Amino acid sequence: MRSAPRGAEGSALPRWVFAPAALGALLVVVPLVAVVLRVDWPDFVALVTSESSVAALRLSLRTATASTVACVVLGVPLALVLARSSLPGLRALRAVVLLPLVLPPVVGGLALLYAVGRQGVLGPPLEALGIRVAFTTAAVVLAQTFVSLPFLVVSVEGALRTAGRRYEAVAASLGAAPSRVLLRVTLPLVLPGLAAGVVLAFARSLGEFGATLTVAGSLQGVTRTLPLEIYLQRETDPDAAVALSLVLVVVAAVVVVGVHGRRGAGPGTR
Amino acid sequence: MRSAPRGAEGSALPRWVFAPAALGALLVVVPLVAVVLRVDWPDFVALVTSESSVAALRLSLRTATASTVACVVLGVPLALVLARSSLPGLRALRAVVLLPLVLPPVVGGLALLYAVGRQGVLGPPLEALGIRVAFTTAAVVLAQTFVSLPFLVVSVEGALRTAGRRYEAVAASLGAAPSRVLLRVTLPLVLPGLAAGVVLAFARSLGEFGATLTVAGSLQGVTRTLPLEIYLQRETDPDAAVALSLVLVVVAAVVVVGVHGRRGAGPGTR
Amino acid sequence: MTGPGGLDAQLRFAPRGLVADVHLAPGEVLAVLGPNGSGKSTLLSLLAGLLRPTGGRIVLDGEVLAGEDGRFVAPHRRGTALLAQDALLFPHLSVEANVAFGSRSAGASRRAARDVARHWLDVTGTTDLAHRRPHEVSGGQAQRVAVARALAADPRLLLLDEPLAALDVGAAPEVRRVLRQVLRGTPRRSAVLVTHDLLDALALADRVVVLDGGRVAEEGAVADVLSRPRSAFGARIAGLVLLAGTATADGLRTGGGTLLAGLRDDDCPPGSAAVATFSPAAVAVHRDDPGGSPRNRWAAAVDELAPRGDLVRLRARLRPGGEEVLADVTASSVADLDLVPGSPVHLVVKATAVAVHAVGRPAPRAGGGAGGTR
Amino acid sequence: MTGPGGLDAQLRFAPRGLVADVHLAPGEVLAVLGPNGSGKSTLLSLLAGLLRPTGGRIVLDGEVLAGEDGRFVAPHRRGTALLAQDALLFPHLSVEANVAFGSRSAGASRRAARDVARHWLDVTGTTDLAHRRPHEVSGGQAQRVAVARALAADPRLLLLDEPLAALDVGAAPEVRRVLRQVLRGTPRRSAVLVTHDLLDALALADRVVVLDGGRVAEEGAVADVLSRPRSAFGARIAGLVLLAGTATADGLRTGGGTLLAGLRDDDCPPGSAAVATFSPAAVAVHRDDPGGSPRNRWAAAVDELAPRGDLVRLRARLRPGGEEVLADVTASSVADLDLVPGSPVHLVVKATAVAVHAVGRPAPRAGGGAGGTR
Repeated sequence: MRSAPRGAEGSALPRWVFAPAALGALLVVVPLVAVVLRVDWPDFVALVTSESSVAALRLSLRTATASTVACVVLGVPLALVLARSSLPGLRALRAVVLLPLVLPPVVGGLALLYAVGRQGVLGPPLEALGIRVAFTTAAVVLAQTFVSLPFLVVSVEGALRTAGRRYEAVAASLGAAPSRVLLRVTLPLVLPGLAAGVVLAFARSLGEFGATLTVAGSLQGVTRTLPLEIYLQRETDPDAAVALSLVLVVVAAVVVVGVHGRRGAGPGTR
Repeated sequence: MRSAPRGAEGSALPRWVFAPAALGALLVVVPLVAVVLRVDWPDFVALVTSESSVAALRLSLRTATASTVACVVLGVPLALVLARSSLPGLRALRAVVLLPLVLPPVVGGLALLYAVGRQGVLGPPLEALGIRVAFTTAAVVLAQTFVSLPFLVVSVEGALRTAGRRYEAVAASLGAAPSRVLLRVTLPLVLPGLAAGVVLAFARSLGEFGATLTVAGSLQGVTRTLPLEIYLQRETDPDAAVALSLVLVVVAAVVVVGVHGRRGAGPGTR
Repeated sequence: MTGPGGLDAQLRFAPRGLVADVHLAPGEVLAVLGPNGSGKSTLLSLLAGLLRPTGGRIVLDGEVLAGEDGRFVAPHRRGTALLAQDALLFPHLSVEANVAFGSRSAGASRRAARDVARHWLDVTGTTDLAHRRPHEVSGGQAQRVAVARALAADPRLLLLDEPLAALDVGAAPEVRRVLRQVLRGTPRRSAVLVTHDLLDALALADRVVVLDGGRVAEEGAVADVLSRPRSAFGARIAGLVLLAGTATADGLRTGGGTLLAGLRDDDCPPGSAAVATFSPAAVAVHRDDPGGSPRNRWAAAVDELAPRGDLVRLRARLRPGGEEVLADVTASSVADLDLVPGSPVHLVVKATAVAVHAVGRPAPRAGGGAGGTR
Repeated sequence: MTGPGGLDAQLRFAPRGLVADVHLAPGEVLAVLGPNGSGKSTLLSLLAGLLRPTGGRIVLDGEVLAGEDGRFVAPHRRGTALLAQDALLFPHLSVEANVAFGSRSAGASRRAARDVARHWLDVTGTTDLAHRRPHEVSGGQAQRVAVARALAADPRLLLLDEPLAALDVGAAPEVRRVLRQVLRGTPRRSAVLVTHDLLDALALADRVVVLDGGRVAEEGAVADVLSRPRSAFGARIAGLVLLAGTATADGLRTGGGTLLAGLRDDDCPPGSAAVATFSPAAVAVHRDDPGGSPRNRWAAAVDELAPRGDLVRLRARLRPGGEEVLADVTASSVADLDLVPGSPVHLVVKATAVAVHAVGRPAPRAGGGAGGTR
């Protein structure tokens, strides 16, 4: 805006605003500081590399990676359909895809259980094929994919809308068939949005707790991911829980700075 | 765009894209359908109004309301500071405030426990004042506020940036002091963003599970909110769990349509 | 590069009320002019296949691209390369890879596509930029690369959508020169050029179609339409005042009864329907009746003053006829005369500055569109 | 409404290189013209208190609003109401509540504020809109309401930031009329008007300051600057060609040696530094030397052709002097003469169309700014 440029003094905030803002910041900062203070630094490495910790860490990384891949494979096409097609019912489809964003994970997990559990809708047919999903590692991946999918779809759809259709129209007019347009023009254009979506989906998968616990239980090495391990160890081995928590806090911090931090470049950037 | 207007055929999607997209949609739809199929309709009202269900429902509504109010009181000033001030360290502040968005809730709960628990950083001083937080209803509200705050801050900050400072500059030039500008101009302008943030924060609070379980436990009528009740009843009384799940699915659907549904108004809207 | 046949299109798109027939001989360049919302961009989108027509047919070099039988050739099979207002170079590809994109899409080998790309980079004077990324070149350079990219796809028809509109004043002439060279050079290229810019039409096109409200308001050789507009919009884009009426022995009498002295065409006998045109710059504005020799001296009232570049355009209504006349005066004259809306003025135009010509169907061309004044 | 004193401002803002002194007598309207980036908006922001100056001082009606001692009066205590390009009516308040906003902010009762609002709605002819929401009024109406809102705050100084730039052609004249009435009526209002529009400056301002690169390039009465610009930018906004050199008996000799015949001012003796100005519209363009009486006949080469509205502006370089001269010709002339960049042409200007006047400090005013040609 021309009459209120950057560095403007005009729209100064009333001073009293800073008090609740500081309180809000403390609400987040104090617990994080508390974690850091509680870390048993001399034993940190040993705690993080204990057998059960490593098992949980490896399981978490494996399942989060798998569910992120599943999110990309399913979510990018969904985002393309939402942003580029003109099917009827698109509005309903968008609502359905975004639902897990606000659905309590426990409810999501229960819904998955009723879908693929032994007594679920798809349970008997899957059983007939010799496939068991509930309370296996596959259930962990399923739960994580369910809750993480909307993060990827929202990121990619936003990027697709921002990129617009103009490059695609030009590419088609130059003779590129739809698949070539998609792979050589559309996807490269939305790569930053896709990357942000991948990071967010991975982070959400890594932290999944409620849905995983409900549909997959807590079996060491099979379904006990890092958040479950932390939850279980908080009483039996608090030091291990703290150490593992710190690992996840650092991961979260890296993700936030990577995905949202660019916003902070200047007051005018968005 | 002028050369690829709405209804354009040019940038048609390759057909194969629709297959994974359909699979992705099914991933969400099938579990939801499974829940609906499992509902014991004749007993639905009785199940939802059982003593423990009503206790959990009431507790969830009370705590979610309280934490949403806390989010508004703390989050709006935070959003104002992030969007309108030019303090040093704003980028770090934004990262901190957004951290709970990607931090696993269990870790958040544990961090809160180390902050306000009996052996936490603030535990002894609070104890000296006769205040106990951990494993009380206050802990539930604290956990819900911790995880919901970023939703409110992101919504309001986005609305503030979209609204810009121009109206505020004009209001100041007309003689309005900063507090009057804030209350009579800024806040009314960002009301839609604030409303969206309130709905999202309420939904996130309502579904909170991991952090609540960790910092508040599961005491009927005190800390056992609806998601905890559903988790506990899924084995003892599956019909009650399903019925309560459906209630939360409906709440989630209303929230999604209310906050994100407008996006679907047309392919050109964002 | 175009075979015999050229373009023969009846363009129909009901949602925007477009009903326009467009014909193009092989190697011809057609400029499409018209106000915003007149259907210029819809016309291009229909030719490119970005919109599905609601009727009519499009035939290019004998091939039916779209027809009433529901036939619709997808954009990538049409050979109608699009050059938009923004260069829209694919940001993740080098300049050379951008130019090679069309050949690669057509299945050419990497090597063959590179050779084609180098040829067109050379033609457009952008060889030095081959290995740069699009964000490393200027706006004018990017648009020249976009020209190269469009031509490297070897299109049967080039579609140019205001190709110079987004360029700054310094960059436009060079891009215009490159376009002139590739369109007007040997071999000539068939192209449809949507523009709002007279200079582009003059420099690049053989013929011009004026669209208004989705219909063809006027059609003809560029210089004809500019110097002798027959439609109100044609006059507007030519920057002329147009008054319609009946030819008289020494000029024209308007419907409102105003008499204009002017130079009458031979094909326009007294009594026939005619239009008189003159430039707003030829109109002198006085506060008091200047008297003297000029035969066109009218009392008028200022309706509106609007700045146009350095000049002020005065819109005045003649008394008593009520015809609207434009006059361009300098800002200092406006100050000197203290003109505001409502000021009474006297307008003077020399008879030698007024051209009177017949109104009729535009100079016919085989299969020409729905012409005539509107 | 302004007391004795008016505005006395030394405006300094280092990050954008603004060093401009501005003075305003009570009731005077000052137009600030200048190219993009010249500091016009920075100047307004400093006056409004939206930016903290890096030096200088601002004194309004005897009160120091900002000074070198670090004094800085907050925007809401300055009495400098801002009227921006967009009306920026608060969308959640009715039109009447918008106009009453300033009085309410100053502590007036609801009833008193409403009475003030009604007065100004009446003055601006927007009484009928009082109970509408801003989204229910047109752009021109909204801007008139914004004028009412600004005046209802009873400002000591009105700051107008291109108040007509965002309006369409139909709405601008009415808003200009309202502004003229409230600024030039009784009592007169002190105002600073940032604009790029000559017509606004002419209609609304007493004096004009031309900013260029953050400095005052020229200052004076509006009509003086427009008719007799002394700076290159002043000439540009006045739409004139300006050639600098030395006055001769019958005109001017440029640094490059080109001789111009023209009408020389009395205060400009031969041998003194002078500028010659003429309008691009007064320049006739020929392909061949036309011969004949005009004394200003120059060979030149076309550098650039750029459309400007209906005309084509030709930028040509004289031979051998190298001076740049502009000429406005119609598009059809460009077609007839087949002009392209590089074409050799002959330019003709009648001596009576050329004004030669002295270069010096601009007509001094008490405390006038850093003037002179640049």
